Amino acid sequence: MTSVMGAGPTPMNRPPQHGAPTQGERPVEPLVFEKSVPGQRGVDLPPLDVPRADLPDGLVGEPVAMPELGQHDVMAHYTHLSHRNFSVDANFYPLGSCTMKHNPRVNEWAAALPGFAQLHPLLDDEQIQGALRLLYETRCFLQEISGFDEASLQPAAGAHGEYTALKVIRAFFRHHDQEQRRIVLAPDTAHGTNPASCTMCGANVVAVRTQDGYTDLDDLRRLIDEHGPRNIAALMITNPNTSGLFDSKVGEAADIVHEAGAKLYLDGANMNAILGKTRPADFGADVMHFNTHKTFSTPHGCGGPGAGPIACRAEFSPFLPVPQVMMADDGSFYLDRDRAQSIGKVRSFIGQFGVYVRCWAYISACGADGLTNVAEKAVLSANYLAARLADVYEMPWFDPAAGRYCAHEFVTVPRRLLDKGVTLNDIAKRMIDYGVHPPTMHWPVHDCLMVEPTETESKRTLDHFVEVMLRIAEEIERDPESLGEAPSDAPIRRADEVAAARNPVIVWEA
Amino acid sequence: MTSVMGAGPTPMNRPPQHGAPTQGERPVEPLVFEKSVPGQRGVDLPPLDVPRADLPDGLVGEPVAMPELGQHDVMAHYTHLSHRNFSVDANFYPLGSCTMKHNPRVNEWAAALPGFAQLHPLLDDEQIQGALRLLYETRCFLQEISGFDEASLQPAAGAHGEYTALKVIRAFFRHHDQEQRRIVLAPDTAHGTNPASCTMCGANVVAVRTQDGYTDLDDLRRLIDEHGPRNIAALMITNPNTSGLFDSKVGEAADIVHEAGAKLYLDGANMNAILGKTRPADFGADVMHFNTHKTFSTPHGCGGPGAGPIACRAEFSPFLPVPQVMMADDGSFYLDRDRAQSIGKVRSFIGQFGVYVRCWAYISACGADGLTNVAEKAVLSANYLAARLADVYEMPWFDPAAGRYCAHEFVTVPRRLLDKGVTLNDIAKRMIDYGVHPPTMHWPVHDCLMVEPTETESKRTLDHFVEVMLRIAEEIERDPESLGEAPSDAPIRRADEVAAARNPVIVWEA
Amino acid sequence: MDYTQITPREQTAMLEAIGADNMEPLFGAIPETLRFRGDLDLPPARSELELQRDLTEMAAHNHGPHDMVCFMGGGAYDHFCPVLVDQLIMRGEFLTAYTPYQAEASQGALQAFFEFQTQVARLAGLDIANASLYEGATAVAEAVLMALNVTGRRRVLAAATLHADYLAVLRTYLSDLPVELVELPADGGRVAAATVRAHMDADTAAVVVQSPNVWGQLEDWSGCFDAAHEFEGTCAIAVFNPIASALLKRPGDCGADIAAGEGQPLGVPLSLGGPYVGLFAARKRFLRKMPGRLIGRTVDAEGRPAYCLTLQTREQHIRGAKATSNICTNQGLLALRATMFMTAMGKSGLREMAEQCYHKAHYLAGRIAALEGYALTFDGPFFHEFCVTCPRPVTEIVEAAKRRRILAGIAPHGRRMGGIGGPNDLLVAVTEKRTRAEMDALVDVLEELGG
Amino acid sequence: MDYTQITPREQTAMLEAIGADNMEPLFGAIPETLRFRGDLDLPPARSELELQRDLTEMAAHNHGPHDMVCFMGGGAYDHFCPVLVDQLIMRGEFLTAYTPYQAEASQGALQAFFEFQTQVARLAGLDIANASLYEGATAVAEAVLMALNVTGRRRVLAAATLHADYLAVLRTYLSDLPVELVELPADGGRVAAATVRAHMDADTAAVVVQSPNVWGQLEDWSGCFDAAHEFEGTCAIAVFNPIASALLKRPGDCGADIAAGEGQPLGVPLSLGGPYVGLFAARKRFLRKMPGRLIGRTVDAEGRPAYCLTLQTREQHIRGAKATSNICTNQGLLALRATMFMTAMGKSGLREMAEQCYHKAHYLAGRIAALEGYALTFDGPFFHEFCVTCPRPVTEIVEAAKRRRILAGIAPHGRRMGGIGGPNDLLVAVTEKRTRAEMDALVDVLEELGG
Ligand SMILES: Cc1ncc(COP(=O)(O)O)c(C=O)c1O
Ligand SMILES: Cc1ncc(COP(=O)(O)O)c(C=O)c1O
Repeated sequence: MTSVMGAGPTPMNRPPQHGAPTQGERPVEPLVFEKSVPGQRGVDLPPLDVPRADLPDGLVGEPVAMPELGQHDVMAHYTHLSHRNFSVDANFYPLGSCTMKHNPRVNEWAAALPGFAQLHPLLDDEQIQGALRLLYETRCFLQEISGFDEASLQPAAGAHGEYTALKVIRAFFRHHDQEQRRIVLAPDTAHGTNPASCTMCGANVVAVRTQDGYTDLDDLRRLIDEHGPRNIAALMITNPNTSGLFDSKVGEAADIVHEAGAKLYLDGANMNAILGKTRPADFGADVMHFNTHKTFSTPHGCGGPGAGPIACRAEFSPFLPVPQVMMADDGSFYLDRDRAQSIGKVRSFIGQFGVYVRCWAYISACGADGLTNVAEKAVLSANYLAARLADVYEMPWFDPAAGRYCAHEFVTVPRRLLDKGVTLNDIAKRMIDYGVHPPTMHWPVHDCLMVEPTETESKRTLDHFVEVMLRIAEEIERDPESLGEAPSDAPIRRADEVAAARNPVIVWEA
Repeated sequence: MTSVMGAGPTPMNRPPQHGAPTQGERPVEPLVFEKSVPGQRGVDLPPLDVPRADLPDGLVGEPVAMPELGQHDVMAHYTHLSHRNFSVDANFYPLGSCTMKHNPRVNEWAAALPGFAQLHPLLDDEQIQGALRLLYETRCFLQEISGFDEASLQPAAGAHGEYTALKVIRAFFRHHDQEQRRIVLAPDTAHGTNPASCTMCGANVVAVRTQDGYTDLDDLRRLIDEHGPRNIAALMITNPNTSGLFDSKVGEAADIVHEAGAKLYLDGANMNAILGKTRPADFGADVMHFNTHKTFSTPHGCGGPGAGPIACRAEFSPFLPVPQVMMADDGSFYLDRDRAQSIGKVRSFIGQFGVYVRCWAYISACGADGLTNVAEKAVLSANYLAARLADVYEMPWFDPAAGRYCAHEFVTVPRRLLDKGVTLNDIAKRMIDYGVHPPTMHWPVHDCLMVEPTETESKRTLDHFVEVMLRIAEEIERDPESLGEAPSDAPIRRADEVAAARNPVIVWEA
Repeated sequence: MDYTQITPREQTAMLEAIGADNMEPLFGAIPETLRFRGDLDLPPARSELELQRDLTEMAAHNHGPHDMVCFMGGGAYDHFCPVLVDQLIMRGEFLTAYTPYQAEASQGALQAFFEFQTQVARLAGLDIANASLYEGATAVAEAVLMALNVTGRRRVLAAATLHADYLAVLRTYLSDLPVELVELPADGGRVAAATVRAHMDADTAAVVVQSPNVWGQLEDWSGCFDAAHEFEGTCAIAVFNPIASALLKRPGDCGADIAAGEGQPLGVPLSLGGPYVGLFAARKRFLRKMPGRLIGRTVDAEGRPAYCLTLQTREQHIRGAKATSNICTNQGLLALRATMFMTAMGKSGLREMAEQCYHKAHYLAGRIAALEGYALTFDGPFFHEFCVTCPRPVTEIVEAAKRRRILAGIAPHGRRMGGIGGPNDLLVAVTEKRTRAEMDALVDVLEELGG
Repeated sequence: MDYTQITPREQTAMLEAIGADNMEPLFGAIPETLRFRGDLDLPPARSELELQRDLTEMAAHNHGPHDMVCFMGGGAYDHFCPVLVDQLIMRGEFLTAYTPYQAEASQGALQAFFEFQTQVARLAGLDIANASLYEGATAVAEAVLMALNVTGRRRVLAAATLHADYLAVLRTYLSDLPVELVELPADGGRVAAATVRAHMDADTAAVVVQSPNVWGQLEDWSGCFDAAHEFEGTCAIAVFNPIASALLKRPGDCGADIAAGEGQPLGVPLSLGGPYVGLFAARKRFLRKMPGRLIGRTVDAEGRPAYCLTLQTREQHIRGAKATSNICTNQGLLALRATMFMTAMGKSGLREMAEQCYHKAHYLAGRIAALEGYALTFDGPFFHEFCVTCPRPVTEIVEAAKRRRILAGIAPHGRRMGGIGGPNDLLVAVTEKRTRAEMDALVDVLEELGG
């Protein structure tokens, strides 16, 4: 890029280059299996210091064909792979709905402390008082932030939180002799996990129409009528919703749902936009999940681990999964495993403990004012980007002049650019050439980009992104076909995803 | 590269790419000072919990103009810089004389243990028994490996070891009323630190001719005669020498030197080639230094830290620098700071402790057989590369048919290729395009490359290097001018080093 | 420190670009009645130094395998992990990336996951594997759901010797579905093939057997799965331990159709039970019914090998309510960790690790069984964990060992293991990390309390 | 494990390519008489797990700031360092690279060192700085050597209040050279400008004054250096502490020509005294006489900013015996560490750190001075370290504090500090890490032993 652009925030981490560029060839990193040399080994073990026992007759197998690499080649291999990956650390990563914020390294340090990382999950409560305190305080933090009375740290991710919460809601209704409440309503823009979670607990999901980005309350009323109020278990919403808008009518929606005797479930994926500004319990939700890997900065790790703790009103308390972390009257902590009405266990042991260490550290670093500032800067950054790009990238629901702002993310359907003959994919892949990770695509509507900058990027980075997007728009004006070639400066050219699905190769066969 | 080449060992760590490749522009990473935004800050401190004291009149300065960056931008900045650096982890790095071997990560883990990394240097000996044991054992290891009676861990690097050892030799002679021994002989191919170290301790260095890569013993005799045996302090040699050859006549050289009443100093930079195969004390040396960052795998860290411990015969013991780590009769360890004849201190505190943790771990991992295998594989790898390349890259001193092998490294003066109109620099810079770090250049002779593969590279990597070198040779045959453009696939094109020296800019000024 | 970077002056400029006078309008969509106007009741913000202090302090209030000798297992094992794995996994390019939706920007993660899938499939002895599930218990539950889905049947037979938590989670997962879960009773710590046969019928979707099982005993997978397959289409689900697979016959070798298990032994820190990583492998015919992410190998526009997410039409974000699972975020970083671990240990390293577990466990079992008053609870073959019946309540033994800084094992009698054992039962696990001296020290403790 | 990767089969193939039957010919140049044919007497090779065990065990036999409260200074200080520095510095691209000889393959290191040079020059208040020397003492010695070299004179005045090790090293470095080293006596813990003046002559190459000095006292740099400059050409050498520079007047502000110092306070672990990093800055006119590596900013063939090693003709590998220093390998990784530390703390962070050191040290000094029997040994200004004269031998006090897990300070009476103080003197350092409660606990110990 020119010096102005080059002076941008993620200007370049062009690394050690390999290959023969004059031939226009791009090197390939072979698989560990291809690099394998019989007899090599990366790490050794101490000599066996006990006699060998007889191996059990008929039960012994052949050594498994794992790779055979020396230690240096192992280091080199995964170092090379790391160089073939975009990340928050090295790239602007505005993946909408995913809240790709900065991951403080002190949190990693904490989770790796031997006194945390090396605890066996079946230790006695008295041996893990420090860990239980951390879990208990995290539980309290989440209750305070959500305004709810109770929280459970069991679920392993957001989708698992949805599932757990729906189980809890069903248990609640069963307990109240309303087992027939099997229908869950969810907007047609809901995240895919919402309906999928319903299915997994035997609920039937029915889509509510959205209009202008918002849940259509008339349709909601209509559907409740149609299916019968007594059959509705819950409405699952996301707020701010998946169009990046805070739904002002959420209170009304809650009333409608409650009138039907059903519950309002909040998918808390977008909590980053409202921390300290409004609390789910205050706007009428009954149960929710958090995504710690979004809101509370636990690293995304190429797709997990996250955690999906749920929070809820007291009425659901008896039904929460076991174990629950508790404080005893003497100030000590324990795991309550005996809860007669509990839905039971939703995973082994006691949850994503290592993730909660990071979550605790993050919330503790921010404090109340910090969390509020997080929401403000997240919303500010998204609106700033939207305002600077709206002339070129159309945004159906963003109109500051009319007082219509976005929350922490915005959606653009760049129709004018697409009409020049490029695809949304072309635009996304071109962003890769500029070192920017493409936003979320085609959701909540077709042909859209959903852009979430988060609060931890500097203005310099945001400005750089604007320049990149404007430059891509210019390129489309000038030479739309060239975008079909993108990316031209990535480890690979465009991957053939159609071929991958047509003839799936899921494991390596030499 | 083609799939064969791409299947090489360091095929590609092309990373997140930034910039606008279609314009052929390459992004620039601004300095932290350029990224600075007033008011930003990367890390916070606890609130001050004591009253403020008056600041001293007239002594207080203005805040210093350090960069101002938020935490995320700090992470991004140095992550980007790391992507602009070749390393052993990601690249073949056959830098001759530098022994760029694999750096085991367990050694880093060890050095970072709080019980090592957080020790204050002025703690009492009884508080640091573990650390002193480690130092004492390291001292013993080095004595055993060299065959010497004594070792000192004080010197901070190889050059510092040379300096320290020369001081010790001078103190020895002073003690024996031979202060006039001020002349140090060294081959004309000696590493630059050898003469520079002589100067620093007030010795005069005189160059001995080398012939066919070896020290010319006739010239040695002549010079001793010329300057008078009683004025000679030492002969400084490197063996295997800086031409990558073990000098078979080292015993004879030792005899000549000893006959003159002088001492034989061994620059141990090339110990990797002879570990367990021959010991400096056995071949007549009196004093030597090790480079832990070469032979014992302490990481090179972009140029240090290393350590340059010295080993010597018992006669030098009284003169070694303080402190010396000792074992008491009761098996406890202590630092001996009272040595009347010691040359004194050569650095503050007690040396490069953290480096010795790694050194100890490395030697402990290898054991005796391992160290011998290190030497064997280092020598095997160098000879293999030499044999495969010798047809195309001429090697003055390598002729296996005549029984002339190299040690752990070899020197090529690729005269035929240079005669096609390329410079040595062109060849070196072209290697960068192939992901290989260029070898040492123009030393020990002009227009040479000195290639040291080390023992930790796989055959796959060695073969890949051969292909790269042959390919470059082909390119030179085909189109020598194109090499003048190299590197074409690095973060920058060729740096203008002449301009840098003509108009030196050593610090940033906005 | 809240890690934001925008200064007040920049905020002003940004608001100007937006056309807002201050921050309030940006939150204008939140009706005033719903606004939270108080201060969240959280502890004051902590600086990094305070975090370091407080977390060090909290960690110091925990005791476990880091400062005691660990013979605890029960589904989470204290294995060796080379330092290079810990260091590689901290690289920001892995730590701070997300699901590799954009293939061209994520080849590193994709290739590593493809390696993971291959390694897991090989350890399971099956054709294919996915890129991870949450952990062992949910992996088993997902396997059962897949079997139900594939067969359209309504009955599931699960060995009573499954890990207590796995059984509990399975109960939860099936509880709101029109499915019957039948527990296969054990006999002498194992489920007999005949028992499976006795419970089979044409509506049986799956038979689930874990080996080593909750008692550490090796089940007769082949026998049980043969019995299952007497009804065509029934899915034989093996719950497996990946370290055991490096030595013993693997699920696929014994006729399993699906294998699920806990990946924690593959270099994942114990970390009080999570985050771990669920392993999931199956025969090829299940490909389009698999839960979770699948990475496929393909080519790029120039024919170079490339990796990408594939068969996403199975997944929630495309298929919604009809998806094969609701899983989205999985356990990527742990899968990467396991990949690096398996690569670093390699073929012979994993084998040796498994052998050492076996020999050491048998050494200790032999010594304990020879003590007066102690006996092995079961007499079947075992891998690295075994149950001992002690001459007195196991709580006393555990307490006595604690005083010598030994974690003697797990009491399967307790709530944490589902209360499956007797009060005098002690479940002891031995990994390659344990030394003979450590084992002898445990024997000494037992001996003192014996007789 | 010796970390080699070549298998026996590969070795055979390689020998064949070389044309050797076995390994012996490759070592044929070593005469048989010189061959070592025995086995090195070293402990048996240790596996990684054994290394982990044994090193953990050795580390457990050490006690210091990691498990006690540290008031020790004396040239090495227990400062805070953010975790991100520890993690970035472990990136293999930095850890496993060497001196950036090849600019195009080393822009990362070069740019970081250029940032380091700029930061160090700014902290010193001088024009230029190099890319590091070994540590503080040799940096001071190199400064003196440079002054001798530049001036061609033969006399050096060094304050007796220099850190004892720095003086000792200086003595070593000058001992074989035709140079006179004169120690400037102190008065009340500081060197008076008049003392400098009294010792000056036309053959004086350099005047070396450290502030804060070995007693923690702030010297009158301006006065001393003015006195030095009364003879034209004499080099005023300031030995400085980089944290103090963030608050107090810097060497350059006080007339220094050269500044040298220990960079350990800038995020470098105490690590029992090393590896540390020597700081070296000077006025522009010394550019071509500087020891050590210098990174220059230049352009590449397309005009883009680029960095490279420059003025290498000063260095040993070009200039040999005439080089400005013999240094080759320096302290690269520690310089990178310091760079990251300074960038992360930033302008306000470094200032606040320095202020906290100052205020906390003065709080503690005030509290101790108020105790019966205790008095500050000197009455000059100080930064974060001060000397207390105690009512009894300081060894007793140090021992008593140890029992409370407090490292009370350093006894300057002892050999380790050159025996400069009285038996009842205690040197106490306070960094931003110390809390009021920790300081009050030390005061309690002193109080109990006082009176
Ligand atoms: C709106 C929304 N809901 C639910 C989820 C699922 O959360 P998880 O991926 O943690 O299972 C996501 C994650 O992307 C989401 O964006
Ligand atoms: C032969 C030789 N001698 C001495 C040295 C100097 O060692 P150091 O860089 O550790 O000071 C080197 C380093 O490159 C060398 O190669």
